[in-house]
Amino acid sequence: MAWQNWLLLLILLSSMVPGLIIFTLAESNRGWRTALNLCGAVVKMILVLVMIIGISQGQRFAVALPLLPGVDLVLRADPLSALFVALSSLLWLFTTLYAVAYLEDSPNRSHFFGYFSLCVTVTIGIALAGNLLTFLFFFEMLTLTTYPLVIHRGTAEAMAAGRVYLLYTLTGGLLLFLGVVWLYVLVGEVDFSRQGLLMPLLDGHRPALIGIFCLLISGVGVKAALVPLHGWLPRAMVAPAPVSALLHAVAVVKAGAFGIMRIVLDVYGLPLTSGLGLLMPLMLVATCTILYGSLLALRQDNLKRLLAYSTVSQVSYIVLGITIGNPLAIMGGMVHLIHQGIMKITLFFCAGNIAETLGVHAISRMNGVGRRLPLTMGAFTLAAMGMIGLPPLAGFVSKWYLGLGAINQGEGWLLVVLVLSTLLNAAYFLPIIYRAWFREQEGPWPKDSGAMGLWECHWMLVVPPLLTAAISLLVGLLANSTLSPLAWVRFIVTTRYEPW
Amino acid sequence: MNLSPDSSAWIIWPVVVPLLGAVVCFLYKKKPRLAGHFFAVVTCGTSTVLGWQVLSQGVGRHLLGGWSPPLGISLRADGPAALMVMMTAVTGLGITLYSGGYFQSRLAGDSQDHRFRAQEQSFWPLWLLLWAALNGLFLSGDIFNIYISLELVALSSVGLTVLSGKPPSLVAAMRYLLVSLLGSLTFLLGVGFFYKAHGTLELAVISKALAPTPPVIMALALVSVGLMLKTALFPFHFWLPPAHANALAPVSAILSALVIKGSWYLFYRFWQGGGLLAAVGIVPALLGSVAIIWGAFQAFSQQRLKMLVAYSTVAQIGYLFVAFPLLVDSAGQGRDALFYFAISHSCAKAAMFLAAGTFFLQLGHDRIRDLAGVRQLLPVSSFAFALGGVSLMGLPPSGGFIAKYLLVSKAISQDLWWLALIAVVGSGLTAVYVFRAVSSVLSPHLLEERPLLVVAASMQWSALALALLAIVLGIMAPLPLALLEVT
Amino acid sequence: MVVTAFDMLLCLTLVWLAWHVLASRDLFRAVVLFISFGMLMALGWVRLRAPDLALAEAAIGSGLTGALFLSALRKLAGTTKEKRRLDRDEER
Amino acid sequence: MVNSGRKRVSPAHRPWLLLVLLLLFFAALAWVYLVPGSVPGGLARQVDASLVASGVSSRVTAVLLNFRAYDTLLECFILLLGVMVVWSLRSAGTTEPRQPAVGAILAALERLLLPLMILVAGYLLWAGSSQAGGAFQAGAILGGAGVLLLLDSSPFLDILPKKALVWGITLAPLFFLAVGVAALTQGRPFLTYRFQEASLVIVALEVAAAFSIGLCLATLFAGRLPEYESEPAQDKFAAKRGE
Amino acid sequence: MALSPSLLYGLTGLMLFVIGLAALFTSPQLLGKILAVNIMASGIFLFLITLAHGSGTLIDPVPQAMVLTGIVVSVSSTAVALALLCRIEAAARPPAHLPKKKDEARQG
Repeated sequence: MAWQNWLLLLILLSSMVPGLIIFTLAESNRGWRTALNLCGAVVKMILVLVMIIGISQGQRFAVALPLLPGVDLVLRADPLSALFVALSSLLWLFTTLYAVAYLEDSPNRSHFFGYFSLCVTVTIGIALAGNLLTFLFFFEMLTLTTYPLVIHRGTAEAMAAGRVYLLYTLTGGLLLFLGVVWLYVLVGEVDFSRQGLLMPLLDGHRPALIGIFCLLISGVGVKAALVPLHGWLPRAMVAPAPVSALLHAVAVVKAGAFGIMRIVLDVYGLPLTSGLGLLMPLMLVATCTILYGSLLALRQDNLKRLLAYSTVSQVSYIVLGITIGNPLAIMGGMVHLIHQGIMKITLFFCAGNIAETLGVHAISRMNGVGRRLPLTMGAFTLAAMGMIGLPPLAGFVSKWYLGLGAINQGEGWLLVVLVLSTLLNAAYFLPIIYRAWFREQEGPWPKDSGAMGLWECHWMLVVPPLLTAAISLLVGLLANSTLSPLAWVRFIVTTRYEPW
Repeated sequence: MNLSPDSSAWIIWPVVVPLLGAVVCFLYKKKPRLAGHFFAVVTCGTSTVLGWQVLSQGVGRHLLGGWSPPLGISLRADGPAALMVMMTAVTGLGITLYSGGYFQSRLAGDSQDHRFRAQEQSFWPLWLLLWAALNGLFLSGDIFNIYISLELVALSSVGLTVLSGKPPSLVAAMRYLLVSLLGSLTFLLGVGFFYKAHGTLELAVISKALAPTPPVIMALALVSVGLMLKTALFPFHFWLPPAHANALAPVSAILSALVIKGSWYLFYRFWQGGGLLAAVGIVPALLGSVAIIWGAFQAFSQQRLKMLVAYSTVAQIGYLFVAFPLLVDSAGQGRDALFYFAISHSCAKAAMFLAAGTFFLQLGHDRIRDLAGVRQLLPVSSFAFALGGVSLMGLPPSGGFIAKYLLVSKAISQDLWWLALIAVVGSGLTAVYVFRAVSSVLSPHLLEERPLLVVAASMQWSALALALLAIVLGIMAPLPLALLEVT
Repeated sequence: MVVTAFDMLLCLTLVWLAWHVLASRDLFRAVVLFISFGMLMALGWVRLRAPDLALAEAAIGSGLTGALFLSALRKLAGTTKEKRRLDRDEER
Repeated sequence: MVNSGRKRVSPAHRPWLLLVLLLLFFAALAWVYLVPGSVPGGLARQVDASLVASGVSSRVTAVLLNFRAYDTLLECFILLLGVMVVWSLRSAGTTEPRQPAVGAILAALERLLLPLMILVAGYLLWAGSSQAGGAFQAGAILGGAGVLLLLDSSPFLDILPKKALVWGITLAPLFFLAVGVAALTQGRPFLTYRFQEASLVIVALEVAAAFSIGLCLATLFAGRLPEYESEPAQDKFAAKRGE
Repeated sequence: MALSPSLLYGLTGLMLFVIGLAALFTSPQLLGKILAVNIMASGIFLFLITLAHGSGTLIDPVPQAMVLTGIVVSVSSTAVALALLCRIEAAARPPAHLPKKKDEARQG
């Protein structure tokens, strides 16, 4: 096997092996645990960089393992998977840093970091999956590895949230499973690299194709938190902040959105999907989700719940971009995968900081937080502005391309949706920012861990959000440079999805 | 009589070695554990040789006494048989290692020295004898010989069940014994009708020539009912949960992982010919479907972990039967699904019962509600339990996933939608009850109770090894499937 | 070979005995009937030209099994008697 | 199956339903049994054809100890298994006081019968190779003799050294295995006898089987594991309280 | 069809099997159930033996050998069942020394 093949396995192993070792470490063995985590994250970053450079130079990375006669487990790195891999591994690095400080004194850290690493491994697996069965394989594993993280606190509320999470995701998994198997029975191996595989079935198997599509989309839609399958996401907020960050920005929700991309773009292909008349319903679901999520976010007083509903809304931009179905819109959707991840993780880091340092969870108690935690709130503000879509931040870029695509496609009404959603975003984010910076503090904080030297709190809690906020600024400012996510997305779209 | 040199001795060794081991353990009471381990390892080795021979050289036949059937008895080692022998060997080795630690821990931790020692002295010969009988069952090519092997299996299982000596286990064992005897006798009557119809006891001839004449149908019905009784297929499942749940930890694992597979395998053997499958294959499938649903509901409503796992066996037995209509065509995927369910259930269930037994030994109870926090005490066992659960649920990567995939895809390709749905719904229900237990086991509570004794490391790690094997089966399917192809 | 009256009688007696063995509430009576059932079975084996079996049945099927049942019965009677005694004790 | 612990459901009409079902079942069995079909005729001819090669002239013995000797081997193990289970049940249970229940008549009978029984057993064993009789019957008679002794509360099983008893019980299984493995080591299938040795081996097997079967049957009847006779009886209750 | 003795005995055997089956389900006592199993076994043995008379005058020794084996198997399982039964009864019996303790308590 050439090194290209090993590379993908190494990328998986670089987080899996540390994870497995961490399970065996004693609780008190903080040094080794942190070192292993960070080493794994850095090594993974380097490997991913190598891979991305390789892909841009036209190298092929693939490895296959026979699973069953006629069915292989395939890992393959195409530009789209590289996009997701890059996002996951970068954010994993930050989240690890953050989590080390965040969980400083809480119990069961070995378990936490073990599952954390496995979770990232599985997410990378989803990204690198080369066919539908491999995708399913890792997609189901994601449920298993995130469940212990969701119930990490072990409170009754956390256990209940875990149950709801399982109920939703496992049911989704079963639907997805049924769809995948059905499709495999119809056509055999469903490889992502074979475009137009299902086209010949359009005549004879129309109902079957529609049925399979519904099964597949509802299966991954649960994780992508499409309305009405989103119920688990706000509840899962009871998990520790790094877990929320992971669920929303890196792994679960993103895996769902990524899955929808794969299914619509690679399995069915846009021509077939629109030929079956399925793009429009999906687009409607996405718009509903965008508006509904924002509306619900308006009503929340708990900061993390607000962020959760915001995620519900924002992730559907990705779906919307795909379903508009024109290259510009696809670019907007795809790049939002990255942009939303970076911004949302910043917001969760900040929310975690506020909760951890000051014990503040409710928005109504946030008056004056900006004075006490200026850096944190600065990052928060930047990310929130990005979410709203203020130029030149990341969110603006996504929305711009979505809008352009919608106009090009002749779906002008979508602009109304976009504007409406932007207004809603502003309506729930701006009050927070206003309270934090411009209102006076009311009474003492529920607790205050105190400043640490130069920093307003533990430096490892502040640096990650600052970095991600900076990145969200940079990707917006430098969107037109050759190194930006947008450039990569343009590369993907022009090489794969333009021709049709 | 054929006296030319015979090169098929490898077929009989997996039967002879544990038989010999049973006698040695029976005679050598001073260190039965040592002898037990030794013979278990050797049996495992000979079983591996058998598997390897079948894989590399194809079907083997051993004519006992040099007499060829129908006069004599032949052993036949083909792919399915070899796979079952291998399954027994691997699971059996894990259980053996666990048992060593189990008895050691109990002897070290309690003053009930004499009672535990007696238990252990009885355990090893019975277990090895059971192992031999199972191997004999898998390999036997003669239906009367199968009857005797079935009786050996039944009696030694009962002997193992009563070892714990507690009244509930005694009553359960009695019920088990009576059901087993009823099953054996029904089977024997069927054997009689087969002999009347075909004039031979050779299984290969009988299962090939399943012409639907009245005696054959009656014989097949009797044999099937007898075997269903022994396998505890719904509605014959009533005896299983108390018997499996109240036994000693390694015994529960043996019964649930291995013993029911013996009679199930025979059921497959009798039906594999396919002639009657198209007509009545639906019957075991329907019973299996009900078993899946019913067992899952029962498992969910249990308060004790071992009862939950035992009812899960009832449900999983349903899976072993639900795929019978898929055996009709010769493509073999239905068979693959069946056997994959069997082997992955064997590893997973053994791991779960062993882990549950460790919890029980450590805490003195297995109430699911009060298990929260056991993870801190027994991290490895808890992990093993959870991994076993993953395989039962059919989530990737696990043997259960492969089996579910094979089953559902075969069902869809034959347009048996209800079957595919049952399998999917069943695995959802499995997830519900498995997570009920797993969330308790893995919950990060702090445990208040003090551990009763120190459990041996081998108890924890053998369970984990079996659970990991159930997981590994999910990515090395080509090997067992290649073995199954040898027929 | 033709069916003789003896065969008829024997078969009827066997069925009759079996019925009474199993219908009898008195276990001791049932066991005694079972032993005689075994003896008659041995006769049946002879009629069916299976003297080997007749011997085995007489010795094992009826003799030993019967002895096993009788001894079990005795032990059970012992336990029930003791139980009754203990119950009485408790009532007092 | 076991009624204890199960509710009795309406005992008034259940038996009738059951009766009807069972009668139907019997009718089905009888019909299938009586339906004339092609009768393949069993294996009588094959047995006769190979009888000379088997080394014995009794056809049943030939089947039991040569053609289907593997069955007989497993059967010996079933007896051994029975002893194991009974012993394990008894060892953990209480020990019953032995009650000498038989009087003078039986003692007289015993004096008369015992030698006779042993004689008959020997005869059966010897006769087995050519006519009715053989290891099982002889073993059964021996077992019966043992039971008689036990009934008279003869402690012969206790007097017998434990080792001897255990070895005696395992004699037949071990011998069978040895014969089988010997064949394997000489490159023949399991339990194959060379023609010139067949009679001898079969007779030896028969003697061993008769002996072991007799001992097993007597032990099954006695039920006790001698070793635990002296154990204190409250052991079990102590265990119970501990639970 | 003329009823030959072997058929007669075969039917008897089947009848015994069915009677045993009935008793196995209905018998209220465990000992009765064990007896029922034995009767069922006897019935099957009778049925098996009649198969030896299937064709002509030659008697097939294989069913005879089967029954012989079956008898031994049956006695072995009966012994186990009875030992188990005694054990269950013994376990259900209250421990012999507990009432004594009660007496002591009463005195004290």
